[in-house]
Amino acid sequence: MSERENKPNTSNWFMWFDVRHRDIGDWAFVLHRLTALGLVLYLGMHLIVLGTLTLGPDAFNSFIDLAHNPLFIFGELLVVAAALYHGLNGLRVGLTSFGVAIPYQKQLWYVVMAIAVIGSIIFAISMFTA
Amino acid sequence: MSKPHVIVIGAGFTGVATAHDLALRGFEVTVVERGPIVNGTSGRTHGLLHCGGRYCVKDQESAIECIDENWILRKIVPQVIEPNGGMFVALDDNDVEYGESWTAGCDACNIPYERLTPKEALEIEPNLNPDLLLAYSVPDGTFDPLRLALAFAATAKSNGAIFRLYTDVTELLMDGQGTVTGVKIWDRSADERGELFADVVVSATGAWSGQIAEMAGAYVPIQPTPGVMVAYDRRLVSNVINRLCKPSDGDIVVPQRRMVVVGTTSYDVEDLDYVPVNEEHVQLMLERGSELLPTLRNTNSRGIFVATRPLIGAGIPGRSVARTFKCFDHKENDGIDGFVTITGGKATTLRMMAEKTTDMVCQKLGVSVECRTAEVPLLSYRQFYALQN
Amino acid sequence: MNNSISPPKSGQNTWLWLLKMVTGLLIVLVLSVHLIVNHYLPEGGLMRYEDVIAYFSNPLVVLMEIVFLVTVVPHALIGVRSIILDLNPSKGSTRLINWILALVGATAIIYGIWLALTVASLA
Amino acid sequence: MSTSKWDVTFLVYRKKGQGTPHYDEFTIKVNPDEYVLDAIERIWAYQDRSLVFAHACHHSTCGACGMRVNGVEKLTCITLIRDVTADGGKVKVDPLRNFPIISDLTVDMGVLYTRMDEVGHRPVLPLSEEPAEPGVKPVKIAAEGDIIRLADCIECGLCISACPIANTTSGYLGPAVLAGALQHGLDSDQHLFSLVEGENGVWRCHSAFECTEVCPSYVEPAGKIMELRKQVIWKRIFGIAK
Repeated sequence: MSERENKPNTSNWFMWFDVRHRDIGDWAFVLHRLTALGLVLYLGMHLIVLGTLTLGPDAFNSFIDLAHNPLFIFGELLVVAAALYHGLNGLRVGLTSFGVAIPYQKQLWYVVMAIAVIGSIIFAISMFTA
Repeated sequence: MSKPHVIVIGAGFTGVATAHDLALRGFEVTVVERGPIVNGTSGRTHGLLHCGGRYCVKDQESAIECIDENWILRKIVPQVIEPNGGMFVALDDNDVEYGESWTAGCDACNIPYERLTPKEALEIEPNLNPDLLLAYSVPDGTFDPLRLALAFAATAKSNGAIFRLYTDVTELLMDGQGTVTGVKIWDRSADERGELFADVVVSATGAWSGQIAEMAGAYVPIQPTPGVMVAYDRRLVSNVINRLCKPSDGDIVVPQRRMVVVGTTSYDVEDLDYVPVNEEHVQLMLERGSELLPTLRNTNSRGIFVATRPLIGAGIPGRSVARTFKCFDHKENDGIDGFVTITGGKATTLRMMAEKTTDMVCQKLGVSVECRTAEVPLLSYRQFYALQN
Repeated sequence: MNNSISPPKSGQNTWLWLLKMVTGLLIVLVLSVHLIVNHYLPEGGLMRYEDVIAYFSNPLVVLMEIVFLVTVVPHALIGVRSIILDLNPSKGSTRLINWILALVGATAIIYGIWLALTVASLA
Repeated sequence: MSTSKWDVTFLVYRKKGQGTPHYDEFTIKVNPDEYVLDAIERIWAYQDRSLVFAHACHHSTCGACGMRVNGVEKLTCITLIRDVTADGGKVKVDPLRNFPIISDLTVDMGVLYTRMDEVGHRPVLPLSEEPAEPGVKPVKIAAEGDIIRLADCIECGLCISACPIANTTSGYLGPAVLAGALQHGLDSDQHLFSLVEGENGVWRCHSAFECTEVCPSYVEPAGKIMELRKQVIWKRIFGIAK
């Protein structure tokens, strides 16, 4: 195949997240990717923080005290919401990838969103009232 | 000795086929087209690969051209053809009566046909009007308009032809002694102007050939005749369906992918560059089309479009003009050398039109090479884009 | 015919994708347990140092945490790889990225297992 | 059907040679039941002869006139003006994404066409392989075998333009091409299997379903990509695609 001098007018990576004019499948994809990046970041931090366990009680407990800050709890809530969405939408992607329910991918996404939102609210209540 | 250079104006069916023939016969070819491939009339055809049956009563010359070229195209470019066949269907006594002269015409033009009883016809095409009286099967077909032209253009390109798309011819260059020596061009994609020189300029601009000829002070008796076509969103038939009657409005149904296209009408027009849809004709297509296929009324129209046929002969109303083509050497009529016009004809006869045009170019330049386009299979139409100029 | 696209080695892309699907499914299951066990069984949600140490004295918990670790790390890194691939890296950088991600993954898993076993041994 | 005319302003993407891209505004009178392509053709005919746009069949069989209308990929020849704006409204027309721009609204679809050839997509095929009405058994002409029809895919490039992955990855074969590869199935040809499974094949799809969303010609590429995935996995595990 001859390489064309003329470059395709593709966009930069941040255009992935531009959902203007796009449809539900694309929103699902964008959210999936955003939550993936967030969760990877969290996973790294989670592992590092747990490392303080080996430094003795003071190191770990001072971190746990910090974690009672409402802002921190809000951050944790975001992680839970992201994980919920990513997991549920992952099931949707998995199902459709094996040919199941492809014509209903939009409806499936509504179900995913409904469960993710309700789940997040339940978590929020239990986290902030704990 | 360098090869003679021929400029072809227009990348419609005739233009690309002529470019192919010229390139195959060893000419250097440049095609100048103001739009994309099949920008004008050619793109907007219903895609009927004629067997000639439509013309075999009144215009046997065209009918013979059609059936001959039909067989050739099936052979050299099967990649763009639905070769399923067609039917001529009689719905009333007038049609049946017309059938007698029609079969005689088919015999005279060597068009194979087979008589079908209504039952047989309905078995093949269950959506036909069940009240049909009789039908004849014929070797009609459907082609994809863009891809038919691309296949010719791709093959021409592989033999060295250069395509200048989105490039207007703004003027014909003359040497002051009545010879066309080239064209002034305006490449709109880069917004650049320039000149191209050639030994012969061929105008393959169909309905626009009168305008191009005028640039040289020459005359072409052309009668641009638009017709309305409507594409419906269900493929109701596998074969082309023709009404068994004198050619008139809305008497052809052409299947294509998941659609059927019903055509066509005929009216007069002033400005060729934008022809508005005649709304009454759209309604007429549905009425006439649903006489052949009653279920057409349960479909939605998907696209409504107009194509302007280049009919030869000024001042004669559309339908009665012969559908054959004509090649003009403007030296004979207008005293202008180096300039040839090919116009008229139909998509089905594109290859033959190209052959005659190239013969004329050869004769003008004193070259003698045989035409081989009837034997040479065309490249994949996709190669048009893959090949670089 | 086309040299710009090289044939895949031994189905690498297919197996990676399947692995992402399988680990994804496992994570959904294990994470539910992980979340509930870690944060909702103990009173007051977050555990203090002493609670964690006591909790890790149960070998089943250690096993569960390790299973979680070895599913989530490959899943995450395969995902990161596919995002990076979408950024149109050259052939050479793709190979480099594969190595880096494999290294990061191995490190994370070894570190995680060491951490789990160390915490378990503190009890 | 004939209603009163609308005044519609078309914001048209313009680019010439190495010049800077910009938008030009054209306000014209339209019949709301005309197609967007009709308006563009009229802008060329009566307002700006330098406008470059591709089109051919005007009834959705050729795939030449794909553009982005208000950001969404459309075959402009079958997109009613009524469906994309209102009287006094605006319509923004851009060229397709993810292809090199030739000029204004025209893009170079060479890569798509070349790849379609590479996966051996047949432009005509027996009706039994692509039934015109899904679920309806095609009629057969005795002794003549199958009816041959033009394939569904018209290579318009809308799916490539809508695909978020093609948006950053020019190497990705793209929805139309992968869907085209399914025509033969993966058991036929090792090269085809390599393409489909390779770096730029089915595993690059991230299920955004935009291709199916914009496809004007019943191809539903996303579903075909998923089917291909199944075949790839089957072939890897059991050695045979189906």
